[in-house]
Amino acid sequence: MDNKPLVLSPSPHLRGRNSIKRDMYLVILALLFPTAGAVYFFGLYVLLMLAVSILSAVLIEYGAKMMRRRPFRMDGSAIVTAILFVLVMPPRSPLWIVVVGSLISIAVAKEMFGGLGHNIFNPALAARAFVTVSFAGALSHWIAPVHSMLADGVTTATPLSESFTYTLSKGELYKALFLGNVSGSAGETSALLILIGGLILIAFRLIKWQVPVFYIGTVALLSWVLGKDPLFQILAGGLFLGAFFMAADYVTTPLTTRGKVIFAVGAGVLVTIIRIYGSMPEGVCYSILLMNAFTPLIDRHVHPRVFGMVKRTKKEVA
Amino acid sequence: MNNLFVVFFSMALVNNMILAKFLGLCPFFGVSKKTKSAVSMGIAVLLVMLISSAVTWPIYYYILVPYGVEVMKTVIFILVIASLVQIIEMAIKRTNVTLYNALGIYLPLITTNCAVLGITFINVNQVYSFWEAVFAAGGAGSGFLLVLLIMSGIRERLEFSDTPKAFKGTPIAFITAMLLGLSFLAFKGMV
Amino acid sequence: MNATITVTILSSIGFFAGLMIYVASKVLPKEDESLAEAARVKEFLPGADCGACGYPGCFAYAQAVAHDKQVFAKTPCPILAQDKGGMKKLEDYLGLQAEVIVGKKAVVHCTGGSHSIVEYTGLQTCAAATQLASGFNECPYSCLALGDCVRVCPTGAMSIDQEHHVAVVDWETCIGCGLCVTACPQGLPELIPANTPQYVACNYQAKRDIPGRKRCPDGCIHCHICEKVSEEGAVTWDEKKDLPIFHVTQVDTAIEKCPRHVIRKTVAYEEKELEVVGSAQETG
Amino acid sequence: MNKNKGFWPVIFLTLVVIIAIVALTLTNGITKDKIIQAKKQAVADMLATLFPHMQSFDYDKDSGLYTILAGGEPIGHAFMAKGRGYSGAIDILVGVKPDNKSLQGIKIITQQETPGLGAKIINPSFLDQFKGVGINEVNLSRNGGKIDAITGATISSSAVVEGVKKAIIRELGSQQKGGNS
Amino acid sequence: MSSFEKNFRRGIVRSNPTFVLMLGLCPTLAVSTSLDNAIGMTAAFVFVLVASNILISLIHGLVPNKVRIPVFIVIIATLVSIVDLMMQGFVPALSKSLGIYLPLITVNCIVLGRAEAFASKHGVLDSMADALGIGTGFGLAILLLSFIRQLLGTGKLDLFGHHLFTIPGFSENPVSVLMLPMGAFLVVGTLLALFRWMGVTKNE
Amino acid sequence: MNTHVLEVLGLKRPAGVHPPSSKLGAQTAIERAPLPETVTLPLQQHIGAPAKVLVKTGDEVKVGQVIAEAGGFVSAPIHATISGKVKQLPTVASSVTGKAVPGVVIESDGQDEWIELSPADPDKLSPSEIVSRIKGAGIVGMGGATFPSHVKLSPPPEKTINTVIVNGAECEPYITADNRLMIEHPERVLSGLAIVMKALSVKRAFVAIEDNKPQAIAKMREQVSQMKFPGDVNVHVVPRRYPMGAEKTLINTILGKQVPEGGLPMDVGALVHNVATLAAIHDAIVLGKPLVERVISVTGLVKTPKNFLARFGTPASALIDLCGGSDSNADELIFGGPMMGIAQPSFETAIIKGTNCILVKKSDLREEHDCIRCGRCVETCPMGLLPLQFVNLVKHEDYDHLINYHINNCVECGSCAYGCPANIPLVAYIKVGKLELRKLGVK
Ligand SMILES: Cc1cc2nc3c(=O)[nH]c(=O)nc-3n(C[C@H](O)[C@H](O)[C@H](O)COP(=O)(O)O)c2cc1C
Ligand SMILES: Cc1cc2nc3c(=O)[nH]c(=O)nc-3n(C[C@H](O)[C@H](O)[C@H](O)COP(=O)(O)O)c2cc1C
Ligand SMILES: Cc1cc2nc3c(=O)[nH]c(=O)nc-3n(C[C@H](O)[C@H](O)[C@H](O)COP(=O)(O)O)c2cc1C
Ligand SMILES: Cc1cc2nc3c(=O)[nH]c(=O)nc-3n(C[C@H](O)[C@H](O)[C@H](O)CO)c2cc1C
Ligand code: SF4
Ligand code: SF4
Ligand code: SF4
Ligand code: SF4
Ligand code: FES
Repeated sequence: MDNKPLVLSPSPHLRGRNSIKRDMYLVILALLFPTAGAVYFFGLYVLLMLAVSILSAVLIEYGAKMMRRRPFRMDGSAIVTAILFVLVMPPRSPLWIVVVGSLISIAVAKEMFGGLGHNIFNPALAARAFVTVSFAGALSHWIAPVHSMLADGVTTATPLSESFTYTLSKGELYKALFLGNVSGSAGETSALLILIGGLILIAFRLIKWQVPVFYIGTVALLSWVLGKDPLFQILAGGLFLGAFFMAADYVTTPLTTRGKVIFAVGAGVLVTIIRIYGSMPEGVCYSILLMNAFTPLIDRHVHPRVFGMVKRTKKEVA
Repeated sequence: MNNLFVVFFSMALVNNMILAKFLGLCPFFGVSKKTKSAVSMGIAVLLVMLISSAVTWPIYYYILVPYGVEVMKTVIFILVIASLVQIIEMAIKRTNVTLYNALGIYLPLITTNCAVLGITFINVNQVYSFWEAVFAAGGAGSGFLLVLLIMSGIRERLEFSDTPKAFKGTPIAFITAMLLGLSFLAFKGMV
Repeated sequence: MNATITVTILSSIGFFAGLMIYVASKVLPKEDESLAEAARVKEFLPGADCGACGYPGCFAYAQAVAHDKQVFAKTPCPILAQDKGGMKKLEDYLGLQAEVIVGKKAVVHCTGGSHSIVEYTGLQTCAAATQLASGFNECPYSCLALGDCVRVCPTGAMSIDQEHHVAVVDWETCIGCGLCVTACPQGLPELIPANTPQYVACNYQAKRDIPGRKRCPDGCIHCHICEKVSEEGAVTWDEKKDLPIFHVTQVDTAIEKCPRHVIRKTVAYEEKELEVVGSAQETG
Repeated sequence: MNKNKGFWPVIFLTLVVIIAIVALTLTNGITKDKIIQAKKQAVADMLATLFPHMQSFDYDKDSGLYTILAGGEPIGHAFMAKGRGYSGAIDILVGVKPDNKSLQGIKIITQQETPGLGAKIINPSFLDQFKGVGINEVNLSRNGGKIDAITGATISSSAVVEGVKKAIIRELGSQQKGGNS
Repeated sequence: MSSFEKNFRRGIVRSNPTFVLMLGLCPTLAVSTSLDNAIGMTAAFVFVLVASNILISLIHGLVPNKVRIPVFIVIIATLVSIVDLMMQGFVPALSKSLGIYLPLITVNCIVLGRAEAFASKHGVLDSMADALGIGTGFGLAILLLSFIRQLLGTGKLDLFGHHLFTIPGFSENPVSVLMLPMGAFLVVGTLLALFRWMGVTKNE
Repeated sequence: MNTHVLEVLGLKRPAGVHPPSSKLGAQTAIERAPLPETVTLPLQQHIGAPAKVLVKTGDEVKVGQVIAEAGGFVSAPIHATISGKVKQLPTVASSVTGKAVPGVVIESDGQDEWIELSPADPDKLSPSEIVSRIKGAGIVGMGGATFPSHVKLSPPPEKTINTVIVNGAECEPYITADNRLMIEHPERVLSGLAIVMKALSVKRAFVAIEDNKPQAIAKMREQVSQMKFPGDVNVHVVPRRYPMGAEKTLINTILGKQVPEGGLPMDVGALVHNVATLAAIHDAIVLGKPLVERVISVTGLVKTPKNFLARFGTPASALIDLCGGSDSNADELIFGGPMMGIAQPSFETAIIKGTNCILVKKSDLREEHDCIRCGRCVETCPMGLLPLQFVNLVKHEDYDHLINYHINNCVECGSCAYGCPANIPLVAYIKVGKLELRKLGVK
């Protein structure tokens, strides 16, 4: 036993089973629910979009890493981004736009900033914002869910759009919104499926429950204060998807739980303001991007309470 | 009162000087590396904008317009701004060195900051009343400060990032500005 | 007629603007001169902010010089000192002559002879390695060759000899700033006067630990032969470290007689005396 | 004399300003008429797109109403309208037939709508719908009018329609109020 | 190389105002949505820069220190106003599309910067060379930008009302965000990195 | 249970981690290790000034004889751990800091001849006599930090200590030495506690044991009820969570008080001692024995994990051989537990006063990725720090700012690195940061 040189490594010599790969594949697992919903409601074309998105995202990441002479790792983060990008796009988006989206999300929003962990803005949402502004014309076709048992009750307009009308009772409308029987972005319509995915993330301690709760809660409360139907406001549009999957992205949100709560409340306020006063029908994407921009400032000022500092500060003040 | 608020809000967020109006870009990229200097610069710009708007408005409406020499507005406005900035700089430099180090060194840059002359032109083009002009300047200045602050926070974090070499520094700041601009689209139509 | 009025009124705005500046410059107190002087002095400095002068940066040094010119005379900026023309300019500006002092250069007291006995897998910096069992070589005083010194060296004088796994200094480019001395967790680099012809390339500090010496095939074995064969005072003994100290006297016999051949010649050995101007400041 | 001493800087600055003002006054003298003419020409060009047979026009500053003349006869009226679009104000020129009962047509003067979406309001396919529409029938079809909104750009479409409607009421419904844009 | 040539060349690549000095960004980015604007802006800018550099290098010996900046800026503003009036009179459409960015040349950091840094320390000929060089650098940069933005942002290329070129298939769905401010940031940021990558300009 | 609910609700920060406890030797009784042939005794086995050597090569020494005297107040003497002849005075690498320190090598004569011991009745000793006997016996903290015990027992007059906490948490995985000691010798531990309580005239004490050691809890409870303490002594069961045994965490868990940053337990009126230290104090006073041996677990990839009572200076290889040798996969030797223990360069490294465990294991080397800002390190840090920020700052050599992030508050517990999905060796960065900060002269 003396011949082999011993390994000299720093402590701790024991590591947990967390790994980036594990985190990302768990997110993908959670995303399977809303993704399945997207395919069920909007048809197999969504599957095509997913394939194109994932493939192009991975290839672009590979290319970027090669150009930067950095090791390429299949850590799954590009796949998460690619799936989320498809889920926030209209279900009949042209495939070339999906490729452009991958280019923006992976090449611009992620690799230009340094790759996984260094990006400031949520790549999937940055790409969505970019393509919707750029190709607004090509992306304004919304379709009704193909399997909708209630399809004749709602128009093809998305629930938050001005032209949305419905002939259902309120209760039926809520049910349609909760199950996902309305038109909208591919993966955002079914609050139920997103909730299942979100609970998986919470159960594996990947995200903090505070983020979705404060985000959705703020929207409900503020909408109610401003005289809107709070239940409708939280179920319609992409709020659930944003709250569970995007406002909880590690990289682009604050580090501490208190910071995350500030982020969530800020995003909630912004969504409501954008929906009510802005010309955008929906504000989830922009609210998260805006709060992403504030994240470094939040992190700078919101630190955990340092052990043993409570008394010190009081003394210093006195 | 309500209208004043709208003018302020519109200038700060919707028509943000940097992201929507393309004014004051040089200091935006030049002075946003550190939060401390960004805040100082932002405050200095805000102050100069307020004072310049308050001074140029009466000059325009009580001198230039009555004599029909609106064409002189560029010359007169910039003369007033340049002199003002110089006086303020001198005053700070000689009375309070700490304040000068924190704020004063940015003052000379402000003379050549398009945002300041820009806001006086905007006041004239939009036919703002005196108070509207002042609130517009306050909004524009606050919007400038806000975006500068956000940018500096981001750039401080990017310091620690593995940004590709060719993108380090200003190029990635431009890319960030693009994404920031996209996010600020959220405020579109809100006035 | 109308034109005259407008011209008058508008130029009075110009006049008023000028007047305000004038009044302001008269009314306000005078500005602090020393800051401006420091800024002027700084113009002459190399701007490397290396701290070799003993001040945190070039501007701090400039302030000190502006405050008291003798600071420059006594401890001229060591980097500027390498540049005769630049030196002259600042001397002329300040109207004085800087003292000519023999500068210092760094040497690394290790031959790299000790081998690694474990597989080190921690952070690849010397500082991190010393946090675990004095690094990973058999000799606990040895150079770890992970280059902390290389990273801090402002002129690129320090490099790692990949063959021998030891840091080496290029005296032509070393400016004697001493940053490597502070950076090295093993305490291997040392600043010595630039006219010293030789140094001992070992840092094994055990007193008479002869068996321990087997750990390195090259290292000093504390035999004192160099001291014995050299003239009185040419070699002194560092009792604390149990190692010889060489001075400006050239000790050829010692170099020859050293059983481990661990006394290394410097550039000054060949050139007899290197003409260097520099700082006498002790650094580190 | 030391150029930095005493009152000289003030005098110098004043002199420079005087020279500047004189230079500008001279330039202004040269360009003044040109500019006025250029502005008039621009208006004429603008009006001519709606009234191809126009020969000259009159402008009433108080009401903001242009009267289009051909051979001395009025062949229609025009006025400016403003709508609040998706991303800011939309300036519209509205032309009405001489009887003031129906539209000659409209033209978008400035707009910042989203390209590919709201910006389609400048396309003939949208604008041509306004030709000959009665002044009381200007409305989006979903509100019972004759104008079909651009799909996906309801905000921009209705901004144009509402702007035109408001201007019609202002200019024709009760012509006493003056305003300009 | 004559000093004229040296001063002229410097502004084009080594001290390119847009890509190296990062000055005068506002007009560059704001009006680079079409080639027309770029050309108009360059013309106005070069005129102001050259004329002010010449004037300032002529009088800098006389200018008292205290009012240096106000004097320089009044001279520049006058020149700008003259250009502005001329454009309004003779090319009204261009004047309209340049909007407030034309009078804002007054405070363009490059103009005052050159006045301060160069013209006030050099002779007339060198100052002129410097101005021409910087002006050319500015012109090239803004033309490049507007070329890229117009081509990719609209899918076609127009010059003073003449249609030059359409990318088939692309013009229905151009990257219209490039015509917005964000697009300019993206293009400039990418170009900056590209120039560094190619070694034209230095890394930070 | 209650705290667990709060933690799940996120209302209480569940600092710390739950590594698998792997207490392999928990059921193996302590075994006396045979005398080694030679011992290597570094002259610095404690925090503070190194001891000064008193012997020369060739000197004959007996067990318990002082071979090096304390080099200052914060220092401790070193005693010979076997009888025999001083063979060499070499330089050895400290198994804690790795720094080269002087050492003494003694060759055994096989006799195990002791010096004359001077037992005493603690009830008859004054507090100062107790402290000076503890000092003379060379007792240092055996929980790992090796801080000289007599210093802890001599608080400055302005501080009052009102609670003694007996640290039997043993929160690190694998280690079983304290557990066995509490099961087999509860009376020595509690007698030591009584002595300490007397020395400081403290009336209250807690024996803290993690809830995964039911046997030890039962034994200690039984012993507490048998002994008649003048004060109030309680066995306090603490939840199993690493680093429960760190004294600041322990004080906070039991007393609900936070030791101020940069402060000492005595600032909140507490004194924490490891169970082994207390047993050694009992031996020193009641039996008059200086500190020459300790209970040590040898565990991990050895054939049969065991607990030994071994003399200081015994090479690790000798103890590993007693366990039937190590697995051929093993390529890492650690003194201490897997979380805070220190990797040793050679199997010949000798155990010292602070070595509570010899862990043989297979290295688990992982490629370091970039931080993905998951916040786990922040969440698990028991000291409420931002560990990832230390990494950023150290990587960019921005050492000045480390102090703003309270780097010196870090106890190097390794919780942050344990859970980091990017496999960043955070503790290594932190150590470098602290080193550089010391260089800058910041305390
Ligand atoms: C980036 C973006 C740009 C848009 N631009 C416009 C626009 O210029 N004009 C417009 O009317 N709607 C625009 N919309 C769509 C509106 O937000 C809204 O969905 C639409 O006007 C509702 O009308 P619809 O019932 O025809 O869908 C845009 C949407 C997005 C996301
Ligand atoms: C520099 C230093 C000074 C100390 N001084 C005292 C002291 O005066 N009194 C005391 O009770 N403990 C003192 N301690 C010991 C600590 O309270 C603590 O028990 C020791 O550092 C080991 O704890 P740990 O293993 O949790 O790190 C000191 C420790 C250090 C490092
Ligand atoms: C992260 C960490 C974990 C610790 N775990 C234990 C432990 O499980 N048991 C223990 O007795 N001491 C442990 N210690 C040491 C204690 O903090 C403290 O130093 C010791 O209990 C003091 O007693 P001593 O001076 O008798 O050694 C730990 C220290 C740290 C920093
Ligand atoms: C909980 C969680 C949420 C994530 N959410 C997103 C997301 O909203 N958008 C995205 O592009 N990537 C997301 N990712 C993937 C990854 O973090 C992201 O690509 C990084 O921002 C890239 O640096 C997520 C990952 C995790 C673990
Ligand atoms: S760091 Fe060392 S080798 Fe480099 S210049 Fe300074 S003294 Fe010389
Ligand atoms: S000399 Fe010191 S710092 Fe340099 S490589 Fe060797 S051990 Fe590292
Ligand atoms: S920062 Fe220090 S105290 Fe906090 S978890 Fe990491 S090692 Fe432990
Ligand atoms: S645990 Fe690791 S990846 Fe997560 S924030 Fe901390 S350092 Fe970064
Ligand atoms: S051109 Fe420099 S700030 Fe606008």
